[in-house]
Amino acid sequence: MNYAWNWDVLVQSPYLGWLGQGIAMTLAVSVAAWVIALSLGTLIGIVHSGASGAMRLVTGAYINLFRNVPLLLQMFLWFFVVPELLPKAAGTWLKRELPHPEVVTAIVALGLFTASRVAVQVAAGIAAVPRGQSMAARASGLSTIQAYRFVLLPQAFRIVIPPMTSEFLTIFKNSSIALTIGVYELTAQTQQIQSFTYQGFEAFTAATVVYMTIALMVTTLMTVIERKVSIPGRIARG
Amino acid sequence: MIRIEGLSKSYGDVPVLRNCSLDVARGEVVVICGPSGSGKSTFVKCINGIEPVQAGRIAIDGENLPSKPAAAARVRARVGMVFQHFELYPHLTVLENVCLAQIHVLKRSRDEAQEKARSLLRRVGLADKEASYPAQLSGGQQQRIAIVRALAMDPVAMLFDEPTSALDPEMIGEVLAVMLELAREGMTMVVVTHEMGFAKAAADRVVFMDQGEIVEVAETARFFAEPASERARLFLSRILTH
Amino acid sequence: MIRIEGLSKSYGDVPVLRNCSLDVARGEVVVICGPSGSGKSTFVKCINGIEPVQAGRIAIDGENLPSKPAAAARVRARVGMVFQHFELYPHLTVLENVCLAQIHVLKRSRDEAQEKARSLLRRVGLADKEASYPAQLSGGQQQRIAIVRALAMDPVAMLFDEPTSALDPEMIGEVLAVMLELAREGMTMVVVTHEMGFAKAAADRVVFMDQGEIVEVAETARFFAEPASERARLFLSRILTH
Amino acid sequence: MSGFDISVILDALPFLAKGLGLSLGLTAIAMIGGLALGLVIAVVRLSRFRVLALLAALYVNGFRAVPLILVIFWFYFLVPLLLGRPVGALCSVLIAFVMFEGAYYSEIIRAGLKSVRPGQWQAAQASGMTYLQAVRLVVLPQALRKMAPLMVTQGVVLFQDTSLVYVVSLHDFMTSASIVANTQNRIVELYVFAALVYLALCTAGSTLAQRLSSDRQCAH
Amino acid sequence: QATDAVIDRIKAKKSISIGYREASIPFSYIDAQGKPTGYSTDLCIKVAATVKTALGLPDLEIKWVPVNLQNRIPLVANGTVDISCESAVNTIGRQAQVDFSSPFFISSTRLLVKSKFGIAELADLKGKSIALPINSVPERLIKSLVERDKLNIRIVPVRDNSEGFLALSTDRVDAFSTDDILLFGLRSKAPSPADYEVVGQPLSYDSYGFLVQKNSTVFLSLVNATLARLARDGELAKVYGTWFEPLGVPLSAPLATTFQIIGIPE
Ligand SMILES: Nc1ncnc2c1ncn2[C@@H]1O[C@H](COP(=O)(O)OP(=O)(O)OP(=O)(O)O)[C@@H](O)[C@H]1O
Ligand SMILES: Nc1ncnc2c1ncn2[C@@H]1O[C@H](COP(=O)(O)OP(=O)(O)OP(=O)(O)O)[C@@H](O)[C@H]1O
Ligand SMILES: [Mg+2]
Ligand SMILES: [Mg+2]
Repeated sequence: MNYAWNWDVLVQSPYLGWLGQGIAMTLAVSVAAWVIALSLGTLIGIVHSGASGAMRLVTGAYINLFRNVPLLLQMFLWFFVVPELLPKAAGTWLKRELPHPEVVTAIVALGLFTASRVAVQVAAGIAAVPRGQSMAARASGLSTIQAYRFVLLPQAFRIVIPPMTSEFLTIFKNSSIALTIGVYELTAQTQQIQSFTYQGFEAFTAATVVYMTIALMVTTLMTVIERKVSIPGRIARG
Repeated sequence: MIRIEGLSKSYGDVPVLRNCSLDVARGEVVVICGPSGSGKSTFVKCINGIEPVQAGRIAIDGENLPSKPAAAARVRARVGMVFQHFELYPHLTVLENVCLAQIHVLKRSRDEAQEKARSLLRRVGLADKEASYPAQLSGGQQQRIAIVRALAMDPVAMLFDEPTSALDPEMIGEVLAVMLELAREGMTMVVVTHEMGFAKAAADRVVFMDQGEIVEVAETARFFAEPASERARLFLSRILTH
Repeated sequence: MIRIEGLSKSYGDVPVLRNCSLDVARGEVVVICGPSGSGKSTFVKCINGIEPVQAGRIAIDGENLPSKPAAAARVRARVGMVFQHFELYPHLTVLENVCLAQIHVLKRSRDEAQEKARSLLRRVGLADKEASYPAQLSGGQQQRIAIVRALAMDPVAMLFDEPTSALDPEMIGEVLAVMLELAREGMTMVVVTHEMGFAKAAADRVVFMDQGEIVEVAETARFFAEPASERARLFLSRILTH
Repeated sequence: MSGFDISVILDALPFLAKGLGLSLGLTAIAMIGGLALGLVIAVVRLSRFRVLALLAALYVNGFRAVPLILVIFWFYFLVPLLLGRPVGALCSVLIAFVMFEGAYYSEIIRAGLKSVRPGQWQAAQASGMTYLQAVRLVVLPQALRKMAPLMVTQGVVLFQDTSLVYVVSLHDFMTSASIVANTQNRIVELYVFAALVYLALCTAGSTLAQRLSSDRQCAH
Repeated sequence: QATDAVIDRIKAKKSISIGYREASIPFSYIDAQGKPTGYSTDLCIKVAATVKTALGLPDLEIKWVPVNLQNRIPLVANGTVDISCESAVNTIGRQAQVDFSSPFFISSTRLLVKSKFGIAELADLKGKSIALPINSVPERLIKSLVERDKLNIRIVPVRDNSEGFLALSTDRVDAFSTDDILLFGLRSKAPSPADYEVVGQPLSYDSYGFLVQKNSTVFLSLVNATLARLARDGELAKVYGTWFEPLGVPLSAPLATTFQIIGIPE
């Protein structure tokens, strides 16, 4: 119909630069959030799998709370509501002194959100290690921490690689939601290019290609890791 | 050596062990048999405290099994345990499997642990497998490694839970041979098994369990010749006729 | 009855069966034995076409096993198969398990199928279990139901792949009894098993396999008295001594 | 932050309820459509037809690589361009959701089908069933029980994702809340309220999923 | 009479698709019943009436299609929407994809600030921060001014106007800038309007037009003829009054002149 295709916009200045900045921001936000998600999520997952009583209640509450509110809303709440609930000085610092508050907020919100999902996967991974393994570890006198460190976690880690791959992919995709609090990541830059040039489809195409490339690279990377750590003699899971 | 008094345990409201008592002397070999679900596995797991008990007392080598987990671990390390499905650590090599608890529980140096491991592996004829991973070995080989792993801790007694029932028939022999040798050397052993051939050859006494109770404890020869209880007789007839 | 000629099969480049040939006459009982991994399971699976083969011909009751999946399914329904792990359908009751293929493959009416199922269940002494789910039954009961499920299809022959090796020792007897009765009634049977007692009692011939080859086919008495091949001798000595 | 004003929410309740209705309806349709599509894709992927299986794999991995928001954009803007005639926002979003969820559900179903032991396939085959009969009568009923919790979990994610339809100006619950927030200039009240509603509904869903998965564990 | 794509479509479907916004107050928004309403939509209903008579379609239906900042141009370009009736500023860039009707409103970019901080102009914000709607004309404008004059003002992008106001009211920023008419609307809805002020020189003059598909000259001339007629008989000023007097924004001199210009008989 009446759409004037013009692929040149993608390589023109400043749009090419915007795309580049968008990709860089997407990568930076995602990777930083992944660091939070992985460390916090693993910790919560381990505690959740082993603990009972109050600790398990706390980790369970964390998982439920963060999984059951849309990320879009969480970003907003972290950005606008949380500073108002803090003591005035801290709130003001968050709002006015913190460099790049929107980026930091996005990373924290995305990290905490994804941590709840990682925790679920880690707990499931530990549960998937056959029960006999922890019995064998305890039978030989290993303490609970030693059993986790030397026996359960190394096996759970291998079990958890495939679901972690998809969580890692999801974090890239979810970083697009940071645009709602003003982070100029890839999707936001795409929209900006569209609103400047009205060549929306070209920009969408570029973004789609970039996301697919990221996905391909992440999948390849994780496959390599999976192969590296696979246990000799075991048939890799198809 | 091992003294168990009035052991009772239930999962929820289902009683699994009812008031079980048993004394095992130093160097004695005791075989436990009985129908499936009679509580044999639970019983041996309680002996070294992997399963918590609701009532009763267990003493190993004169030392009461403490109820605190950390203290129990120390006692537990003195009793070796071999499981039906071997439970070797699949992500570690054979040598690492045998050394892990030596290093982290007994605090042996790596060299010392490895030396111990190698000498035991040689004894069971698996010296050349130390760098293999469990999944690269046959079932019989895996079970022999599991026995080595337990022996490396210098246990005062060994517990076996159906060590051959997950094995292919041709591999049962090689594992039983290792167990027989251990028995001859005077190791204190409690063995849950259906291999009546092993029981006849190595056991001093046979314990027959049914529905969570120790129904009968008898000298091996007596047990096979004329079991005292009706239930044991029925069990033996079923298991020996085919 | 069953004629197998020059069967060869490999997974990838690993050959699993090499040029295997075997004739089974109507009413004959053949036992297949051999070390683990020798290809016994693969061989019986090929017989009724569950596993595709790379070379060779299989004829059941004079009819060649077609290579097209749909046509093969028709022939397959005429051969009953019983697996090591029973493979009852866990989501269906005993009665539904036995009726499923009757209704959907043989297109019998529900009433007809249930009548057939009930009469066979009565024969193996499990008439009262028709409404139970597999998980509520013991291993021996499950395996007898699996046999009934195969028999309900009015098979011209039955294949068994280690039907007792996943059973607790006390339950092996009840399954072997059912199989013995079948053999006496003249059912054509091919049985992979390590139960040499069953072989001696019921088999007309024994097939010994090793490394994907049929090493020896002999009359039962001859096979146990003086196996022709060294490998069979070694195997028998390992399996019979403990 | 000047005083939390509940009355704004009460006044807007009918409007918000309509939005919630759309979100739930969209979730339901996308789940049903996604499941049907996912089932087809999963069965194709596990079948013997190499080329079809490869195409199905491409489809799944393609959709799983891009953010849903981009998929919605594509369907909304590009489909009319390709068809040469406009399609409604709701229609295009439904197509986008079903295609997108189909990719995710197919992975869940595929894992479920694969988790059924090979012996069950063989037993079904051995009794003369065809591939499709084996899937329908033996494997799928077992797989469905295993998959139920994951499907509900995915449904919860999907319900949260319906908030993205704001990009095509449909009034789902989230969008309705932000419209009220904008017209009344009462953004904090409405977003906190929205978060609580999501939390309640999704927790109910997650609890159901947990119940399903623990039921399954008891059954064996 | 020559024909074009939009006219063909309207004739074929016997309906006209009008794009509206959810919260572009008072131009195009939905009322408590969820029905589109506002200054722009009122004008478009009159356009639809003109189309009805001109094409001789007595049963012409109006189909309302919701649009937003991101999708309104593609939707007009791909024909989902026949005419987008809201608050789109006429820019040269946009003219590459769509055509604009005659202007029906003129706004300028100004600043909304808290009265007590005494900010009067953009230059007063040096070392401070300002919220701007993401991907908007004002955002581009202020960014270029900040760069040109090296003003050292921190820019906080926000998703929509109420978030901009929230950022201002919670002291996250010291000013929020967008079209002044929107700023007046925000101020009037504030809990205490007296705390806020719309200040500063107009930084731009932006004329609003309806969006129609490119090269649909027949349809566009029907739209413009409608506006011209309304301007001539004073109807346009009356409609303006009903929507803007309550906000305290009377017809400005430049807009009055504009109405005179578009009302000149052809
Ligand atoms: N974790 C558990 N929770 C609940 N019940 C259990 C658990 N473990 C075992 N049981 C039950 O306790 C009883 C005894 O089990 P146990 O495994 O000790 O029997 P067993 O004699 O070793 O049988 P087998 O010969 O089959 O190994 C059984 O009825 C079993 O169902
Ligand atoms: N799906 C498969 N893919 C690759 N190799 C296989 C597969 N199934 C079996 N094999 C290999 O084929 C060989 C024969 O296997 P098969 O199961 O037929 O042996 P078996 O004689 O039945 O052994 P067992 O007594 O352990 O059941 C083995 O080496 C096995 O590893
Ligand atoms: Mg047991
Ligand atoms: Mg086999």
